[in-house]
Amino acid sequence: MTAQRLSLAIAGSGGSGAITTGDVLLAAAGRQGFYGQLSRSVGPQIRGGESVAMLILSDYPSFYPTERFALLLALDWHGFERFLDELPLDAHSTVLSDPRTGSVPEAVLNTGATLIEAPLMDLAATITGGRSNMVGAGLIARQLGIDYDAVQQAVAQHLTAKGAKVVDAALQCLQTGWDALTPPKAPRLAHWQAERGIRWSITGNEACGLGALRAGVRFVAGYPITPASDLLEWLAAHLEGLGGTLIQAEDELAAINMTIGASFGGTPALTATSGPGLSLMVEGIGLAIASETPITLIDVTRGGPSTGIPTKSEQTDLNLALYGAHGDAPRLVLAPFDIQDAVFTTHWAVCLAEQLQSVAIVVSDQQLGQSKVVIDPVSAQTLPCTRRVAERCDPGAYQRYALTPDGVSPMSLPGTEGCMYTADGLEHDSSALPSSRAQDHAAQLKKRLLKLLRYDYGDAWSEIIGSGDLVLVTWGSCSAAVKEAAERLRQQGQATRYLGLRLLAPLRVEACRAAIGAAQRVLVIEQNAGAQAYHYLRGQGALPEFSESYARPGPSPIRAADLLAYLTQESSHDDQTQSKGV
Amino acid sequence: MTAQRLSLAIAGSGGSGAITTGDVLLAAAGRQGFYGQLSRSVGPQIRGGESVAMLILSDYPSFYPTERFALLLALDWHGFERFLDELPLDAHSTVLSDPRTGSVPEAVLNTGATLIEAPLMDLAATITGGRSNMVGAGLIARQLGIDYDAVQQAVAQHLTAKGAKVVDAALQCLQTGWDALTPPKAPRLAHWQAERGIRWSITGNEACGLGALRAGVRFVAGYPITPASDLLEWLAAHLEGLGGTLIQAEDELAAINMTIGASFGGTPALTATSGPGLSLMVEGIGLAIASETPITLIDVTRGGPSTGIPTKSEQTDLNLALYGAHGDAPRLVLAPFDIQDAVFTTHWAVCLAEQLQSVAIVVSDQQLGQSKVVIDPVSAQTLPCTRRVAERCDPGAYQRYALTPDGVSPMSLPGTEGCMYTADGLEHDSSALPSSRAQDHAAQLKKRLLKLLRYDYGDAWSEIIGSGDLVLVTWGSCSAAVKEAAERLRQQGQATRYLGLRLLAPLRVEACRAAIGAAQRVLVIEQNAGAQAYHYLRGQGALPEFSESYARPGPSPIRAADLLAYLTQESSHDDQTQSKGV
Amino acid sequence: MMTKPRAKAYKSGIKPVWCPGCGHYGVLAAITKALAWLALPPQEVALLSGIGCSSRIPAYVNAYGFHGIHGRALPLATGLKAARPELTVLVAGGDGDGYSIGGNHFLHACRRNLDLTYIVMDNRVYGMTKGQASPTTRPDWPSKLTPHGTGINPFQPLAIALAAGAGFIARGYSGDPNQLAQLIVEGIGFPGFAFIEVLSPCRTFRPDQLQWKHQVHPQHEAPAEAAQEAALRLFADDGLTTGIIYRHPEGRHPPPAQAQSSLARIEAELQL
Amino acid sequence: MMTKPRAKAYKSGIKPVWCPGCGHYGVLAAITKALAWLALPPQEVALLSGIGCSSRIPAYVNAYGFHGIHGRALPLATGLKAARPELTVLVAGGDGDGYSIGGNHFLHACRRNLDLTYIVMDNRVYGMTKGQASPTTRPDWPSKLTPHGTGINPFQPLAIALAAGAGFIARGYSGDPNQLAQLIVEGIGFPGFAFIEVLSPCRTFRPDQLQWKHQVHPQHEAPAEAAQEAALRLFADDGLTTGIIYRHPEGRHPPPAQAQSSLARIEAELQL
Ligand SMILES: Cc1ncc(C[n+]2csc(CCOP(=O)(O)OP(=O)(O)O)c2C)c(N)n1
Ligand SMILES: Cc1ncc(C[n+]2csc(CCOP(=O)(O)OP(=O)(O)O)c2C)c(N)n1
Ligand code: SF4
Ligand code: SF4
Ligand SMILES: [Mg+2]
Ligand SMILES: [Mg+2]
Repeated sequence: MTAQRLSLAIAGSGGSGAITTGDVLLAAAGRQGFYGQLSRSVGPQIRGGESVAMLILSDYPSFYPTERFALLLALDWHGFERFLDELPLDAHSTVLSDPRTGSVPEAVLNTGATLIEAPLMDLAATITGGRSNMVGAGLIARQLGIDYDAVQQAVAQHLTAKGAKVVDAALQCLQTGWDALTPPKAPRLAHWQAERGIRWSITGNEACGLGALRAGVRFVAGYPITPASDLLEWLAAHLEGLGGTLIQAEDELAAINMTIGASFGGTPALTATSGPGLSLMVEGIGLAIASETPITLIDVTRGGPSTGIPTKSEQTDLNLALYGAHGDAPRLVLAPFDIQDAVFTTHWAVCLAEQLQSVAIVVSDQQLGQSKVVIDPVSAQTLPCTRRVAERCDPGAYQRYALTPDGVSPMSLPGTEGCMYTADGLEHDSSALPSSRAQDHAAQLKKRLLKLLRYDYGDAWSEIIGSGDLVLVTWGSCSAAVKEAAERLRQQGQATRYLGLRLLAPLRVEACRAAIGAAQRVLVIEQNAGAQAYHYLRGQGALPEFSESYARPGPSPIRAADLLAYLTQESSHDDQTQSKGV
Repeated sequence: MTAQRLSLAIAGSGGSGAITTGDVLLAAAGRQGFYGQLSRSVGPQIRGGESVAMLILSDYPSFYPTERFALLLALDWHGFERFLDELPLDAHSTVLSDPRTGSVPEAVLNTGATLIEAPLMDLAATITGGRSNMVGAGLIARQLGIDYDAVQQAVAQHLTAKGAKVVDAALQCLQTGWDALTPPKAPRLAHWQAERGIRWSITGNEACGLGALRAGVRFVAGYPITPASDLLEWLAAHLEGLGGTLIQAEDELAAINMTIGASFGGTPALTATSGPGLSLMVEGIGLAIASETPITLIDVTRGGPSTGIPTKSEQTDLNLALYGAHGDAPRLVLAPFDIQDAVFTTHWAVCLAEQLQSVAIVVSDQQLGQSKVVIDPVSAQTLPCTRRVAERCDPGAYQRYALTPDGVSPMSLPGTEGCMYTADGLEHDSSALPSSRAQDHAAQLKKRLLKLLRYDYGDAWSEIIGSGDLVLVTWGSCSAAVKEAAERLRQQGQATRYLGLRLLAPLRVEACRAAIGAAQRVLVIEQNAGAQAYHYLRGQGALPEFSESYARPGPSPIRAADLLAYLTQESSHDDQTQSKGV
Repeated sequence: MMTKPRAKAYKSGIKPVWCPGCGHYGVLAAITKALAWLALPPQEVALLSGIGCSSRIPAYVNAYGFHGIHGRALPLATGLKAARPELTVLVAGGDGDGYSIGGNHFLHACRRNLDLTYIVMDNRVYGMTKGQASPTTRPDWPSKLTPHGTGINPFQPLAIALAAGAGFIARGYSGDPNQLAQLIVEGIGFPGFAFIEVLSPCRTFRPDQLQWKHQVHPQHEAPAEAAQEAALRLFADDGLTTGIIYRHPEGRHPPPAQAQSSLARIEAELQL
Repeated sequence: MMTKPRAKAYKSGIKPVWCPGCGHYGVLAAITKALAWLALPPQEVALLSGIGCSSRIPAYVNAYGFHGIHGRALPLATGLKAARPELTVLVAGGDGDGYSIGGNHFLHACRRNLDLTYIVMDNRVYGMTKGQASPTTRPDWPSKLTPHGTGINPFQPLAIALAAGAGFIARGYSGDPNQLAQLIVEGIGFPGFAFIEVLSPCRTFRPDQLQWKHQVHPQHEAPAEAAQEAALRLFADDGLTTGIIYRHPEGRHPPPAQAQSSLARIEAELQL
């Protein structure tokens, strides 16, 4: 692969339009055939605080966390120190800033990056309604080697809702920026291999939404919460055209019970939330599992515990996704690897819930959910996705919770004559009557577990790349960095296998052990403080004794270079971020 | 030990007074110097359905689940088939029944038990207001060899609230039953070694309540739920005399937040619930942990998941107690071994919460909570139990979440001048200001974990008896059966260690491994379907690879004989109830 | 001509767990009478509940049922009704279930005004958990959990429903299953959220409620049609008046018309 | 003679995260003015909140504070007040926090009638989560989550508070911090649960609310003392009347006297 990629950031204070600049550049690069990702980071102000747009542009769709930003455009330096951790710069970086907006922060100077002054405000001032961010967009577009047409179209499309005047001023600024460039010795995209084609521009939250719609979800209930609200909002915009319904519930307790009620009626149903909402849904999860009413729940994880860090990413809800409910309540837990995969994983999750009449929890996160990527269209998979229903019953003989060989019992839907029953969260016998007898309890517990264990999940439970003595195990949005690390290790001559787990529960223990094989070293990588997956995998017997954990809390991403550093330097095992063995 | 014990059961339909008979016999035996336990089981009717009183009487206080009932008194046979699983009888058992109340059920006949007809109703009919259960009490008391005085006092005390007439009739019945006995070849207590002394009659729920009061709990909020309501009710009766307050909350979400609010004010505070309520409290648990506000939560576990089996016991909430909360939220989880230990364990739990400014969850269960025992008085332990408070602060310099060597920061209480701060569930820096920076997040996560890990828990984390190649690991109310099994194994010449875990989190991993030592065989025993403790202990690295699980759901208790059977017969490993390794 | 079905056809035949003499039997009778009166096909009816003695009722009715979790019957029903608007959806539960733990959903179901019929079997006590005070218990009623009584004023379900925007508000008595059946028929007929509070004695923990049979009295006026008038009545009410207190003349607003789309169109929107 | 403290002494000095022009600044001003007027020692005051832009307020006030979880400020405050009755306990939050997810606690706090002052900063939107409809949003206001509007009638906080038994009900406007401060002073002085609804515009997501300054109008009558009268006023109200709408003449009933006991006595009871 002669793949190349470039990372750049645009920073600015409230109203500076940094994010718009990033958005326009992403779309323009996409139109020209590149792939890309836009993530954003914002300060604590509710609105109008400082923000940074972080862009990855590349000629192949892989968006592992950036280790060095090649280019930083500072529309101003207000509140910039907040983002220092998130924007690694070094002596090979180029920093463009407007001298009018004050002096470059010490910390930026210390990186040794090349500084270039760009009189953005002065240039913008020459245009009525002109804004420096669009001047910056022109300047950077040209610098990178993006076609003028592409960026012009992107600007026009992005701002069209604001009216012709605004578009006009923006385009003039763009031109001004474009013309002003005296090409400095900064990075360009120009020589890259870009193939034009149909591309999608999609966020991870939208990708989950699309997967859900493809799987037939037609009822959604939810309560706003960052960073899941935009997933619900996307569904609100698109459900009704498909004949579906979305209800904004009064709280998450209501949301999950509405979801269960709709599914009891036969409609594939979903709810989405983040940590605090997931905590509130725990009792409902148990009801859906006990009553065998299929639902899907998407958790767009943010920093925890409690209110935590609402706008930033962490993989810290795994334990709750696995264990959230009193009693023995086995469920499906899945995690997408990246935005593209979120379409498939959510689609699959809904289908598994429907087929197994259980709860499927999709663990996404803020980074995955709120980043926007430009990628190839994600084609729809054909997956078995129908609920087993009872269409006819002998009078009085319907057994809602019949003990079948695969543990799945035909579910009758309201409207079906003669198949009436009462769904129940009380323990029951096979005919749905409450029972507290040990043998009924044991039989129903076994049924609810075995239906999950006996299902044939095929190969989709994981993603495996390469093979070797070293196995890097991970899940969710850490996958991109881990894949990249494995690739670099292989290039360095270290035979390495990447093992990404898409299906976390029920865990494919044997398959996992087989995938690890006779590895000499196994490292489990995840972005949380408690090494949640590591302990879970060990507890299930899926890991060899000598396995190590690389777990670090958010919000900073785990980068490929961090992993390489950890793996190559044997000595420094900080007990906080990594634990070897126990 | 020349210890002896005897188990008997009294069964009857609604209003037959079976439980009263059991209560009276327990008290009478206690007055005479014996120890004992009364458990009860009831049918599904809300009130007045069939019920069984199950009694253990012994000359030493150990109440492992009965493997064979020596004596069954059937006041009538109504609905008796429901209890068959719970009342093992065999050819050595004696069954007393009234021929008037219908014929003996087939299943009882099949046990080969000796049947004795007792004309209870006819005898009761000779007395105005006479009831057959009291005739039965007299008959059994004499049969067992309990002094007439003791049983007479017990009846009088038990019925005193119902008025002199009722007491009078009851005493006449008692006498009639006593006189009617033609001693059959049935078991007696007569030859046992009983030493009279001060005894307590106490349920497990009361024991938890007492431990909490001893530890200084003076605020309780809760919402009724079986089988935790009577714990709350006992506290309601006793708190106010100590200057404390109990609030009946509108729901469990409110209950836990009230508890947090009271503790923020400096009052040691507690809530109690069962599974469904625990599920609802999960968000509050996270808040208390993140804001470092100490609280204690008692979960009196019932059969799960969901509404499950509300009146019966299971050890099935361990996962939720350990992992309930989104985000990394380390907490204390403790479980008492038996009713006597519930006093100490709850006392200790509250003290740990106070000292470590964290959440302590005490996992009790229905069997432990609602059984009543006659035991020696439980003396109070002196435990370090004070919250570290800030009494004086430099103006503007108070750091609520200061990073101290032991991770515990002085907490200022409202009313303290100059030490004002805002407690927060948002991630914060050491001065309690919200922060989303990676370094503050990492530091506070570390602080909240390390304060738990670094504390010196001494020896109380576990209970260890014996040593040997075989180690039986357990927790909570399974302990009695496991201890008994270990004792029998030792008697059979098999060197066996019993390891009961009182402190489940933070798990004393090193100490656990040391206690297991070089064992050849390790079995983890618990009453749930998912082998929750087993997987947890494995995940934490506390068990050798070859460890086995013996996990079986409720409501039938795990009996010592079941364990012996499992351990001695190598062959039949049913995948449902036991799993060897994984 | 079809003959009307009998109430018995709407009983499932399962023996209730209730105590002998419990008021909830009367509610069961009334529901089955109402369904028979309306001759609804059992499979087109769903009865959803929470947890409590009262909430056991779905299993005793010959219809689809869901015995959910404590306090969440209304959201469960909301989801079902929104997804399957053609079904007749009834919701039932107790005063603890509906007014204590479920209070928030009660408020918002009244506002949301879906076409549900909500029957609360109010015995002013928690029967199932053996006799604690509920929101409607009078302040001086002692229980083990509140030995001096709660000391707080009872919850006024009808006034709350009115303030929360319910369009149909009635009170029945389980000792008069015929009148109650009539209220349920009217409630099902009302095109929007219908709230029916039922005085349903708990024989076991509130034997004093057996007096209700001497105390309840029908409302003499026609149902109020204006919220202000209903408020006047309710703020002066003794809590034992039966009948339809308030019926909004219009009921529910129809939902807005929906645009047509397709997955292909949605995917096309994702194209750059 | 002591001089009264200044409002500024009750500001913590921490810069709010709020947008420029947000109504919540006015509420902050009013709370600090009220505390200054009453000259309460800051350490005797606790301000507890839930989650939302509004709920960030505790950190900005120089007092003890607790920024709890979404919707649970009232139970937090209930626990604190019950355990430490000598403290002045204020509770603050938004319309989403208090009326949507927190609706049940609102009902029961009104009933329970502890001596708390509850200030709801109502902007008829979820500010913090970027502009969804709240219970008080009018039915036709479109948001991304409810593109055609919610289609349901707004929640009436004052009528609900009245029906739920609150003894002090007032409405203020954040654009008039002096009047609002006065209401808070009265609320703190009221011996029981005092509910103060504050119209507090969200500049960012509800710029239309800037019109409130032309629309709010003080109530001319004295506060109603009878619930029925208050109900009449509230059912006719346009939602923009400011002042104390209702004040129960008595306030809160004192808790019953408590018997004395000791651990030793409790243990003695356990003896057989
Ligand atoms: C989350 C949760 N909390 C508590 C309970 C225990 N519980 C079961 S029924 C009930 C109250 C029932 O009272 P009510 O709704 O009035 O019904 P009734 O039994 O009086 O008919 C309670 C508190 C539960 N099942 N779930
Ligand atoms: C359990 C839970 N659900 C959802 C959220 C997300 N959330 C944060 S603030 C908020 C609403 C805030 O609205 P409001 O209370 O009106 O305050 P405002 O921001 O308008 O002042 C929501 C839904 C959360 N933090 N916790
Ligand atoms: S306890 Fe009360 S409500 Fe429950 S079944 Fe018995 S009488 Fe009815
Ligand atoms: S979003 Fe609205 S409520 Fe929140 S701070 Fe901004 S103006 Fe205020
Ligand atoms: Mg009730
Ligand atoms: Mg708001």
